[in-house]
Order: sequence, then structure tokens, then C-alpha cells
Amino acid sequence: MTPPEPAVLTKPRQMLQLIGERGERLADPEFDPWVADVDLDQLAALYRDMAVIRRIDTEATALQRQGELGLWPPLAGQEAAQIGSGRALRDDDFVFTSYREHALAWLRGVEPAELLAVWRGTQASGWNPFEHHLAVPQIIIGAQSLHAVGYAMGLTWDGSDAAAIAYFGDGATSEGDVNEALVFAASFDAPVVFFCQNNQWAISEPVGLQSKQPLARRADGFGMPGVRVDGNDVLAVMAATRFALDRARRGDGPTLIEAVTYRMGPHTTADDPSRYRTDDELGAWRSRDPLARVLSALEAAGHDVEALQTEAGSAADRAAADLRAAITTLPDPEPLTVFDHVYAEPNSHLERQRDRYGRYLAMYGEEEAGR
Amino acid sequence: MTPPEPAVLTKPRQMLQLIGERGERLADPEFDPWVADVDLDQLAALYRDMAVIRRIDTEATALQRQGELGLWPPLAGQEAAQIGSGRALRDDDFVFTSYREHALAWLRGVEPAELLAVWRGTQASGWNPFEHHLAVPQIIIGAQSLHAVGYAMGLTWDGSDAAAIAYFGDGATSEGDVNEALVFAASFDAPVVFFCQNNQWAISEPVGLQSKQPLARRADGFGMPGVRVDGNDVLAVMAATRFALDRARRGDGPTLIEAVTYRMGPHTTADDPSRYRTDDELGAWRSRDPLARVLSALEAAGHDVEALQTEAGSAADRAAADLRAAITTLPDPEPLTVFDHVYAEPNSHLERQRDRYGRYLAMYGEEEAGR
Amino acid sequence: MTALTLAKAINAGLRRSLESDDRVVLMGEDIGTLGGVFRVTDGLKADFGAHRVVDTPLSEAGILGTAVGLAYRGFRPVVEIQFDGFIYPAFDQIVAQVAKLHYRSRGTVRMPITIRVPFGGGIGAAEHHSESPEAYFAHTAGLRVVACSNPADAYVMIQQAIASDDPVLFFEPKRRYHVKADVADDASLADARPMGVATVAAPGRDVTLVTYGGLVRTALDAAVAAEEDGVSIEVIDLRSLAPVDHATVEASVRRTGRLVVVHEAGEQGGLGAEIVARVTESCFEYLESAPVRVTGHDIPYPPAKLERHHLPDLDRILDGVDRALGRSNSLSAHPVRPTGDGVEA
Amino acid sequence: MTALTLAKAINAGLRRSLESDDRVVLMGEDIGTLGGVFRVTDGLKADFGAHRVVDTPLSEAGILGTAVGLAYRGFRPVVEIQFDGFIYPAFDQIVAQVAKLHYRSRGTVRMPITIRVPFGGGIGAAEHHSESPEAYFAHTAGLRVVACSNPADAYVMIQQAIASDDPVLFFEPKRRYHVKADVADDASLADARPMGVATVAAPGRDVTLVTYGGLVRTALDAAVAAEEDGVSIEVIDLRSLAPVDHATVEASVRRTGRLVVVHEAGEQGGLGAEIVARVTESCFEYLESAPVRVTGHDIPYPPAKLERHHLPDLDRILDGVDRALGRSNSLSAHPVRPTGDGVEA
Ligand SMILES: Cc1ncc(C[n+]2csc(CCOP(=O)(O)OP(=O)(O)O)c2C)c(N)n1
Ligand SMILES: Cc1ncc(C[n+]2csc(CCOP(=O)(O)OP(=O)(O)O)c2C)c(N)n1
Ligand SMILES: [Mg+2]
Ligand SMILES: [Mg+2]
Repeated sequence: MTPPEPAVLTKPRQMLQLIGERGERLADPEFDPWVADVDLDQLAALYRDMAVIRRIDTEATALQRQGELGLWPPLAGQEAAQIGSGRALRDDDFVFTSYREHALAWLRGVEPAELLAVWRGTQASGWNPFEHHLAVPQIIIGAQSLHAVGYAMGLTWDGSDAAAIAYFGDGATSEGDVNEALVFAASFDAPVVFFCQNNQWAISEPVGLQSKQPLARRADGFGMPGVRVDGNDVLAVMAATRFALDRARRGDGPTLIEAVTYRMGPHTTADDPSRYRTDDELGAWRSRDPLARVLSALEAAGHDVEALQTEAGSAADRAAADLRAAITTLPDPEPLTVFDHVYAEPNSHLERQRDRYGRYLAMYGEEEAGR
Repeated sequence: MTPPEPAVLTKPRQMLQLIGERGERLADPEFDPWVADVDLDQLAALYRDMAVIRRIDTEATALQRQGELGLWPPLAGQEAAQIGSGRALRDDDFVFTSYREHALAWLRGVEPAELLAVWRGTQASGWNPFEHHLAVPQIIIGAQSLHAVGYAMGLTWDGSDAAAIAYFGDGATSEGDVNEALVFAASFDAPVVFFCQNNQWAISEPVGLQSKQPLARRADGFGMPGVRVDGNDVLAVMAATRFALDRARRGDGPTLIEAVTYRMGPHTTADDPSRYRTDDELGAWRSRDPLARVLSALEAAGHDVEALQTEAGSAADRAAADLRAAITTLPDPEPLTVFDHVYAEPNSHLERQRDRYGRYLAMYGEEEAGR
Repeated sequence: MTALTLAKAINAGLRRSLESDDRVVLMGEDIGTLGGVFRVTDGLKADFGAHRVVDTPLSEAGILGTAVGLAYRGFRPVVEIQFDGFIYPAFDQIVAQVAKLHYRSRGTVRMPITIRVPFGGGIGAAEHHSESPEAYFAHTAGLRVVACSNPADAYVMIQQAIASDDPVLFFEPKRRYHVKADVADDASLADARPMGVATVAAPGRDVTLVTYGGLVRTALDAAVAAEEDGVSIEVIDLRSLAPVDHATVEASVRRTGRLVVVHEAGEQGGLGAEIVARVTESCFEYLESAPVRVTGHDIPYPPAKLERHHLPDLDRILDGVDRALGRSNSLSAHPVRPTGDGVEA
Repeated sequence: MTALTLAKAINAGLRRSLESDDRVVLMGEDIGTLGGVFRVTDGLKADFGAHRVVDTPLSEAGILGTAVGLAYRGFRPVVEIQFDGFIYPAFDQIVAQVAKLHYRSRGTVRMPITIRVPFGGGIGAAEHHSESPEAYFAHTAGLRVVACSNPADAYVMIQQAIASDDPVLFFEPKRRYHVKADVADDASLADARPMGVATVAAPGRDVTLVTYGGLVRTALDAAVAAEEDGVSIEVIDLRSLAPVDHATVEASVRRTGRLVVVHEAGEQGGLGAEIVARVTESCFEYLESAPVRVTGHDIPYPPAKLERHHLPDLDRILDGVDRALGRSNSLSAHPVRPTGDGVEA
């Protein structure tokens, strides 16, 4: 499927929507071809994905409240942005995320225990990046954007037609790293998609503090197209991402996508958003719920949404149960593993330190030590 | 003089020129008003400035070749960009430069010895920044752009209508700092002018490696106008800078100016440009000489250019002689001054170190020590 | 006197600095409307306005770089780095500009910038949220580096840091933010102990234990525990990490003849190395045993459930004291060499 | 055997690495067409192409960040930082990513990145061009740090660094770039001394002098000068700065009983602190005098005409040796305390 490329979007239009706020299908001659294959069943499948990940997110938040996790950054509100883009990817595309893209991990087959380990604090990271083509999550804001570009440069040197995708937030666009990533990507025609989830907030800071322009407009000055898409419209997100990936695969270089969405929950479970934003704002965005939007579209098209909801609900229930069950498979790590993997090769200094700490533990007994 | 503001240049036009390559005056309804006061005498004065600074630059290069200076980064070719912008500034505007803007130092009254000290290596810096409203030169590429923005933020908090201006090169636009400076400037409506001298090269790297777009186009995405100006047209540079400064003074925020010019000499006296660029390229730019252009314009307008050249020549001769004479006023510094000004307040550790080194010098005798 | 938590004591100190000098401005991510993720700047934007307490874009180099420009303009910026692990993007501006500009400008340009950094572990945080980067800055000429350990000091020291004409890295032990103690908020700053002077937090006779920040409390607990065991530990709260108040440290070591340095940061090139080296150089004849370092391991900060196996705690400190005293300790069990250092490469 | 300058030896080593492993790529500013400002990569782009020897945009964080991505993709990036003072913009990517990703990914993601850094002073350069930032990296867990001092080592060590599965900071003493010596370019890498092992550059009996990089040559000259004076100096070229080959250093100190550490970097928190601390801990009973540090001052790098008053040179090294030996020295003239350390605060 390679529809004709849209006129290059040097100046991003208002905002790409394929499903309107009341579920109506909006025609878009440039982007419709990119999702021409998405029939009602596939749209339903996207709904199911979103329902499951929303439930996983709710359950993880609950687990944190119950003390089973140290922290959790909820994705609630951003389901369409993450599922729509994630479902556009090929397995061999490599994904570099920040800390909030749990949907990407789930889509790429990460196990519940692998997903939770880092938030429970039992492991530095959950999964093997090469099994899932998914890097370890990144907490240093924006740093991963450069990693994606480097990986993408490597792809071209290897003659691969896979792509890399970097997820980051609206706040991240102010970091030097993200800007340098745009520079490198353009200079080397790197097959990379910059996927910015503009969820309106960087902790307590509104996006207007980072930029007075729509973020997608940054793209042009760096020499790449920028697409501003309704991030709560899963179909539009998918279309935009496919468009960008196709550009990458064909050697046309990078694209910046700004998915306009909203973080419905707190920044993390440690955050209290009532200190910086209003109920009105929250309410306004609640009415743009990405799941409800797909349901309306399906309903309007005559799909059996009740059956879908039931089915998705039980898939979500299973996922939640799996998640909760996974906690028990995450015991506290062995003390001396604290020294594992600092280096790939033997290191005399660290071996001495490990040996000494081992003796210390042996003397004091593991029980007492390190209280 | 506050002519009507040009339509905001969200999309920089090709390139602003007010004097064409053969000296012809090109009408520009938007920018002409900004230099309506520049009569032939003033244009002649700009020529004189450029002639003097070119001669200073040549002399300093010679001084380096003769071993009197450790290094010199020549500005040859960039006279119009530096003089045209520098002459647009008010005395109380604060200037943050990189290492190549000797014209700015000269325009702002820096003494020859102050200009040379740092390149001779006798002092960490030459002048008192507050005497000339001119920061110490910056070698860390791009770092000064943020300083200018911070200073400009302070100007608004102080209710001043002065502005700050940051000079940097084409290569600098790839550094995170410059991009973060654009972000901060836009967010705080800082009265700052970003003056990028695109001299086509960052040492051996052509500007195309940093950006495939004209650099002025970066501006729009960050939420400010970008002006691309012929950097070898002193009148156009002055118009663009005045326009940007006026925006700053009126509270309209930052502007990015890209002055398209050429570094005719080596990157520094340590560089060998024949390794990376062709004689043809050099020749093409030689025919766009900024001084010759003004002369043609003056000649076309009936100004006595021969008298002007004679007069400018002797001013340049005097400046060169002053420069050479200044060398003798720059003796090697006293050894223990190496400890001066590390801290503004007493510091026990450093005082101990200074004391010990003083004893060392006393014991070995200053002559032998530190050979 | 008011009983305040460490976080509130810093808040009170910031407030006083904002009141007493209108060139003081606070800058950082989430410090305004939110009052900081630790609420250290709570209420200050409401009271002093958005030009004095500035929420900045999300860019640490940008924060420090604009602070430099503000210092050029005569302001005294107090910047917050949200967590220790996020200071590195600003490293260039700190090391090449903030630290050096006074020197580079031959004393004409002052950089009275205070860089507040919540630091250290012990709160079960995610990665990059528990770093101890102080040694990087202590090794950087032109900077001053301090760490507070208790509310009373924090209240005074933050004001002293802001009043200093030199740039100051101000490390705040985040795991002690909620510890409460009396603060002399009515006393004059002029009478306060200078920021550069260390404190003998507990006097003792047998061994000198030097630490700072979050581990001072742990060291004091260790001193109490040791007392029961008949060992008298003198605990020195360093407060200033650069320069170090060697006079106080060395005077103590000359009396006790033994030194233990404790910190969370890794051992290799940590502050303990400097203190051991300096004390050894200055007090060689007084030392009765080799100085001992009890530190975090030389590893990236481990996941939360392992941090107790990384951070020095009471038992590890006491084990270090035992080493200094030549008492039975974790390394003496199987001594391979007379120094008790059994596993040389 | 071929006689090569240090710069050409590194060039030859890079060439061999490029030949023997097609995942090796070189990246940096001006390294391609120009061949680097020191010509260390001269000719390599012409011979291996623009995909193996990559001129990058002017952004150090960008270089390191994309190198991380390339490492994810299985490449072995060798990046050049043009001068020591330009490494700081990349500090975050180095410290938070390059150093930690192997740990953070539980050993699944390797970071075989070599970071070449021309370092140190002595060439009369402009500011930011003569820094010695090695201690920052030696204090960073996850990194290895090495410094070469001569062409033979440089040729081998650069290949070893590139072959290492750990990230390596590779410091090149720029003031020795043009020193020529024989290089065993026909020998097998497998037989070479491992990168982590120090070298006894000159054997001696009376005092152990530890240094690295550009000052090894100066130390050897000092040893020759001291010999005439009846003093036998053992010069150890550290080569690996993290981890330090303490076995070699300590074996020497156990014989000589005296230690002098020399480096260009500032004293406070410099590598000398670590070595003195570690030797003191391990060899306390063997030490006959307090270890001595001879270092650059704790100042920003001074203007060129003053650098000779900043850098340790032959005379300052010998003065340090005299201190270690208890001979008349710059501090003994007016001893205030028995240690000869006369100006305590
Ligand atoms: C370099 C760095 N600075 C600061 C932080 C602290 N921090 C964590 S998340 C966050 C806000 C990020 O906002 P955004 O990029 O919009 O992503 P979102 O959280 O909204 O998904 C901040 C400031 C960090 N993690 N890294
Ligand atoms: C952070 C940093 N990286 C690298 C360098 C080395 N360097 C000095 S000048 C230069 C090129 C700068 O090019 P440009 O910004 O176009 O300015 P120009 O020299 O052309 O005026 C480079 C790479 C530096 N000084 N600072
Ligand atoms: Mg956000
Ligand atoms: Mg340039």
C-alpha cells in the first residue's frame, strides 16, 4: 500500500482529523488513502487495544496506590495517540520512548512483569530491547530522540527499510537534545519519525510556556514536514504515522508528528494536578475521549458496539488480572546483583568492591545488612 | 524613527537586498523606511568603518604570522554583516558575540590592546564588559545566545527599552544552546536579536551539513520572525537589524536574522581552508566583496569615492599602526596573577594554593620556575 | 525559633532573600504555580510574582544559560534543578560559563548564581532521581559547593549562598526534606556561622567521622550506637564541600588519629578521596590507622529495591569505624595482607 | 616497526580498527574532509567513505546521542570531541546514557563507544582548549577512562578501546601529538599489554611517581635529572585512569615507601586524590612519608602566557619528590607543622 504522497506539508495545516468529535468520518483526500484498508473490524480492534491499555493503566495506578509500585506515570487520555501510532509500526521498526508509552510496550509484546519491574523498583529495566525492538524507557527528557536518530542512521547504512520512531512530550521540545535530533535527522536523511505527544502539560507547565506556535511548525525550519494531528483520533494518528513511516522507508527522511492530546490523570502518581489546572479544562477534554470517539464512529457505521464493549471489557479484565498477578513474580532482587552489568567486561575495581560488599554481607548476615 | 512595521515575516523571503551586486539601489517598500535616514555621507561612513576593520583584521593576521599573537580568527568577508548590524545598535544595547566579531569590539570603543590581549594570551579577556556593553567573547559555540536571552529577560524586568543581541555562526545553529535560546526568547518575549552570520562554513563543514533550509526559516517554528538578509550588503543588514531592534524595544520580542555572507580567510590562523574548499568558490565570493559593493553604490550616486578611499585608507593605516603599537603594551603577566579572580570572595583552598606556589617561586626564583 | 521541616526552612530562607534583595529571582521547572515537585518554593510565586519566581521551559542548559545573562544584568538568580540527575544537560553552562566567567572576565563579571539541587537517594525513586553528583562540581574551579543537613543550617545557608558573590551549588538532601527541627528565623544572618565552616555535629575522642547532607543524621545515629559499645565518634558535618574546611577536619583528626569519610556518591574519585588525601598529606604523623571510606558503590544508582544495598547505612558506617579502630570488621575476617585490604587485583 | 608521531599512531590504529571491523564508524566535527583539526583522522574518509568517517553537525550532545543509537543498532562508534573543553555539552549523554545504558538495560544493550578527547595544555591555546576533565569521567560508574602517553601505546590502546565492549574515554595528550617513536604496527593485538594495566616507564627505588598522558615524558625527564642528584624515581605511566591498576602502583609503593602523583588537572578532587587515598588505605604500613600531589592549580585554565605557571613541570615535580623524600623543598623553608605542610587554613 503506497498511496501517492501528500503534497509536502511544509506548513502544517490546522489539525488532521479523520473522525470528528461526534464520531463522524471526515474526508481527507491526502490522508484517507493511508487508512483505506482500515475497515470496521480493524477500527474495532483499535478500540479494543485502547480499552485494554486504559484498563492496564488504571490497574497499575491502583497497584501504585496500594503500595505495590513505587511510581506510575498514567497514560490515560493518550490511548489513541499511542495505539494509533503503535499499530502503524512494523515489528522491525525500532521504538524509543519516554516513560509514559506503556501502550507501546504492550503492543510490542512486553510481559506484564517486564512492564512493572521498573516501576516496582525491582529491576533497572524490564525487557530485552532487541526482543521487542523497543528501547528501555527514557526518563531524561528528550535524550531518546537522539538515540532514535542514531539508530535510524545505522538503518540506512545497513540498507534496511525499517524505521525508528522517537516518542516524546510537548515539554521535551524545549530540550537541546530534541532540537539536535531534528538537525541530525535532517542532515542525514534519517528514516525516523518524531512522534510528539502534546498532552498540553509538562508536569505543571502548560505547553504555551514551551512554545507559542503549534509544535509541528518546528519541523519546517529543520527541513522536514510537520504534521499536526488530532491525537485523540486513532485513525488520523494511524494515517499520519503511516505517512511518516513510508517517507522514512522510501529514503525521504524524517517527519515530525505532533499529536494533540491530553493527559487526563496526574503527571505521575506522585503529582497533584489540582494545584495547576482546572476542572473545567479537564471536563472539556473528557468530552473528547478517544475511546468514546471510536465507539461513536463504529456505532454510526452500524457496528455492534455493545458486543465490542463486552468483548473488550473482558480482554481488559484479563489484562488487568495478569498485571496484578505479575506483581507476585517480582520478588526483591538479590543484594549482590547490585553490581551486575555495570560493565560488559571484567573490571578490577568493581570486582574488588563486590567482593568486599559480599564479605560485609556475609559477616553481618543478609537479614540485618542494609536495613 | 519608527516606520510602519513590515508585514510579519513568518516565512522569510528569498533574501533582503537593498544594494545589488553591481551597486544598484534596490527598492524595498518594507525595509527602505528603516534606512531612509542613511544618506550618502552616512553610507560613506559605513564604508570607512568596513575599510578600517578590514585593515585591523589584516594587521592582526600579520601579527599572528609574525608570532606576536597566538591565534587570530579573521573576519575578512564579514565586514558588512558586522558593521551594518553594529552601527544599528544603541550604546546601551548589550552585545554577546562569539570570537570573530572584532568589528563589534572596535565599534564599541574597545582599545587595540584590549582587543589583542586574549589572542596574545596575556589576559583571559580584554575589556570590562560593562564599559562597552559588550560581553567577553565566547568560544563555546552557541553558549552566548542564552546569555543574551537572559540579559534581555532582565531588561524587560527592569523596564528598560534597551535590547540584547547575540552573534553566532551558521554552525552554532546546530547546538542545543542556540535552540534553547530561541525557546526561552519566544516564551518570555525577550528583547533580543539573534544575529546569525551564515558565512557558509563551520571550520571545514559546509552550512549544508547543519541545515538543508535557509537558517532564517528556523525562526517561524519557534514563534518569531526570521529575516534572511544579504550579509554583504551593509545597508540591508542595517535595515534588518534596526527592524529587529525596534521590535525588541517595543516589546514585540525576539527576531532571528540570518546574514548570508562568506568567510574569505581561514577559520583561524591555524586553519588551512585549501583542504576543504575550492578557489572557484572563493573567487565567486570575492566578486561579492562587501566593500566594493558600497563603493559602487556611492560611485553610482555621484559620491567622490577616490577621496573616500584615500581618507579611509589613512584611517585604516592609523588603526593598523595603533594595533601594532599596542602589542608592546602587553607584557607577560605576573606569575601569581594566575590565581586572581577565580573567586570574588576569599577562598581558603585557593589562598593556600597561591601561598604555596608563591613559596615555590620564591625558592626557585621566578626566572627558573615554570620554564 | 520556629519548628520547620528542611523543605520549609529552605522556603523560608528563599522568602527572606527575595524580600531583602529585589535582584534575587528564582527560576526552574515547576517552581512557580506548583511550588516545585518538593514544594520547596511553595507560595513564593503567589507572593512575589511571576517575574521573581519564574517557571521556565523544560531545558536545563537554558535555565543556567539565561541565569548567566541575568547575572550579567545584575540579577542574583537562584535556579532549581528538579532532581540531581537532571543537572547534566546544564553541565556545560555550569562548568564553562558559571564557574569560569569571573575569571574569564578578570573579575568584572560576577556570577552570584545559586544552583539548588535536591540530591541523593533513600526515597525509593526511579532512575536518575537519586544521584550524588557533588564531586564533579567540587573538582570545578570557580564554584563553591555546599550541602545542608538540617533545617537550621538550611535556612541560613541558602541565604548565605544567595548572598555570595560566587556561584554556589546548593545540595539539599531530599530524603531529609520532611525532617523537622527548630530554626532560628529571628536571628541575624550576620551572626550565623559562615557557610564555609564545618560543624562538629557530635564531639568524640576515638575516631573522626566526616560526612555531609543526608548521611549526617545516620552518622549521628551511628555515634550513639557506638557510644553504647564504648567507642566515641566525633561527627563532622562538612557543610562546605568546596572548599572543604580542612582546619576543622584536621584538628579533629589530630586528636583522634583516625578518619572515616562517608558519602552516598561512589568511592572512585568521590569527595572522600579528596578528604583522605588531604588529611593524609597534612596529618600523616598523627594518623594511627589508614583512613577509611564508606561510600556508595561505583555503580549507576540501582533500582529502588536495591538502594539499601548501595547506600551507606548505620551498620556499614560502624563497620568502617571498626576498620579505622582495628577492631574486628568485615574485612578483617580473612586478612590477606597486613593492611586488612584483602582483595587486591 | 615504524616510527610514527603520536597523532599518526592513532591514525594508524583507527585505520586498523576500521579495516578489521566494519561496524566501526568514526564521527565528529571536521574529522572527514579536513581530517580533524589535529589531522588524527587524516585520509580515513577518503579511504573508507563518508558512511564510515562521518562529519557531523556542530553539536556534541548530538554526536554522543546518535552514537548511542548506533550502538543500539550494533555499531561501534568512535567519536572525536574536537578539544577537551567541548565535551561538556555532551556530558548528559555520556553520564546518563553512555555510562549507564548497559546497567539500565540489564546487560542487554552494549555501549562499545570510544570517545576520543585531545586533552591538556602546554600548546599555548585559547581558553577551553587545554582542559583536563578526566576526573569527571573516572568518577562516573560505567565508563572506562584511559590516557595514552606515547605512539606505541596509542596505536595499541586505541584499537583496544574500540574493541572493548564498554564505553571508553580515550584521552590523547595533544601536546605530544607530534612526538615520534617506534610503533609495533606489525605485532598482534592479542599479545599487547591490556589497556587496563599500568606501565613502569622507568624503574626506581626511592620514590614512586605516578602520572599519565602528557606528563609522562616530563616525569621521565625528572627521573633522569634526579638520578644525577642520587635520587631514584620509579615512574609509573598509569594508562588506565578508571579503573586504576592499583596492583602495579601499590607494588611499587610497597618497595619505595613514597608516592608522588602528578597531573595537569586541578588538585581538589583530581585523580591524584583517588590514588593517594587508595594507596594510603592499602599501603599504610609501608608509607614512609605523606603522599604528595603535584598538580595544576584549582583555577580555570589560565591564559597562554601563564600556563607555565599552572602546569606541573620538571622543577615542580622534583620539588614534590623532595617533599616526599623529606629533602629541602619549597614548603620546608619555613615549616610550621612537622608534616611540612605549613599553611593550613
Ligand atoms: C532532563 C530532565 N529534566 C527534568 C525532568 C523532570 N521531568 C520529568 S517529566 C517532566 C515533564 C515532561 O513533560 P513532557 O515532555 O510534556 O512529557 P509528559 O510528561 O507530558 O508526557 C519533567 C520536567 C526530567 N525527567 N529530565
Ligand atoms: C561547543 C564547541 N564545539 C566545538 C568547538 C570547535 N569550533 C570552534 S569554531 C567551530 C566552527 C564554528 O562555526 P560557525 O558557528 O559557523 O562560526 P564561524 O567560525 O564560521 O564564525 C568549531 C567547531 C567549539 N569552539 N565549541
Ligand atoms: Mg506533556
Ligand atoms: Mg560559519
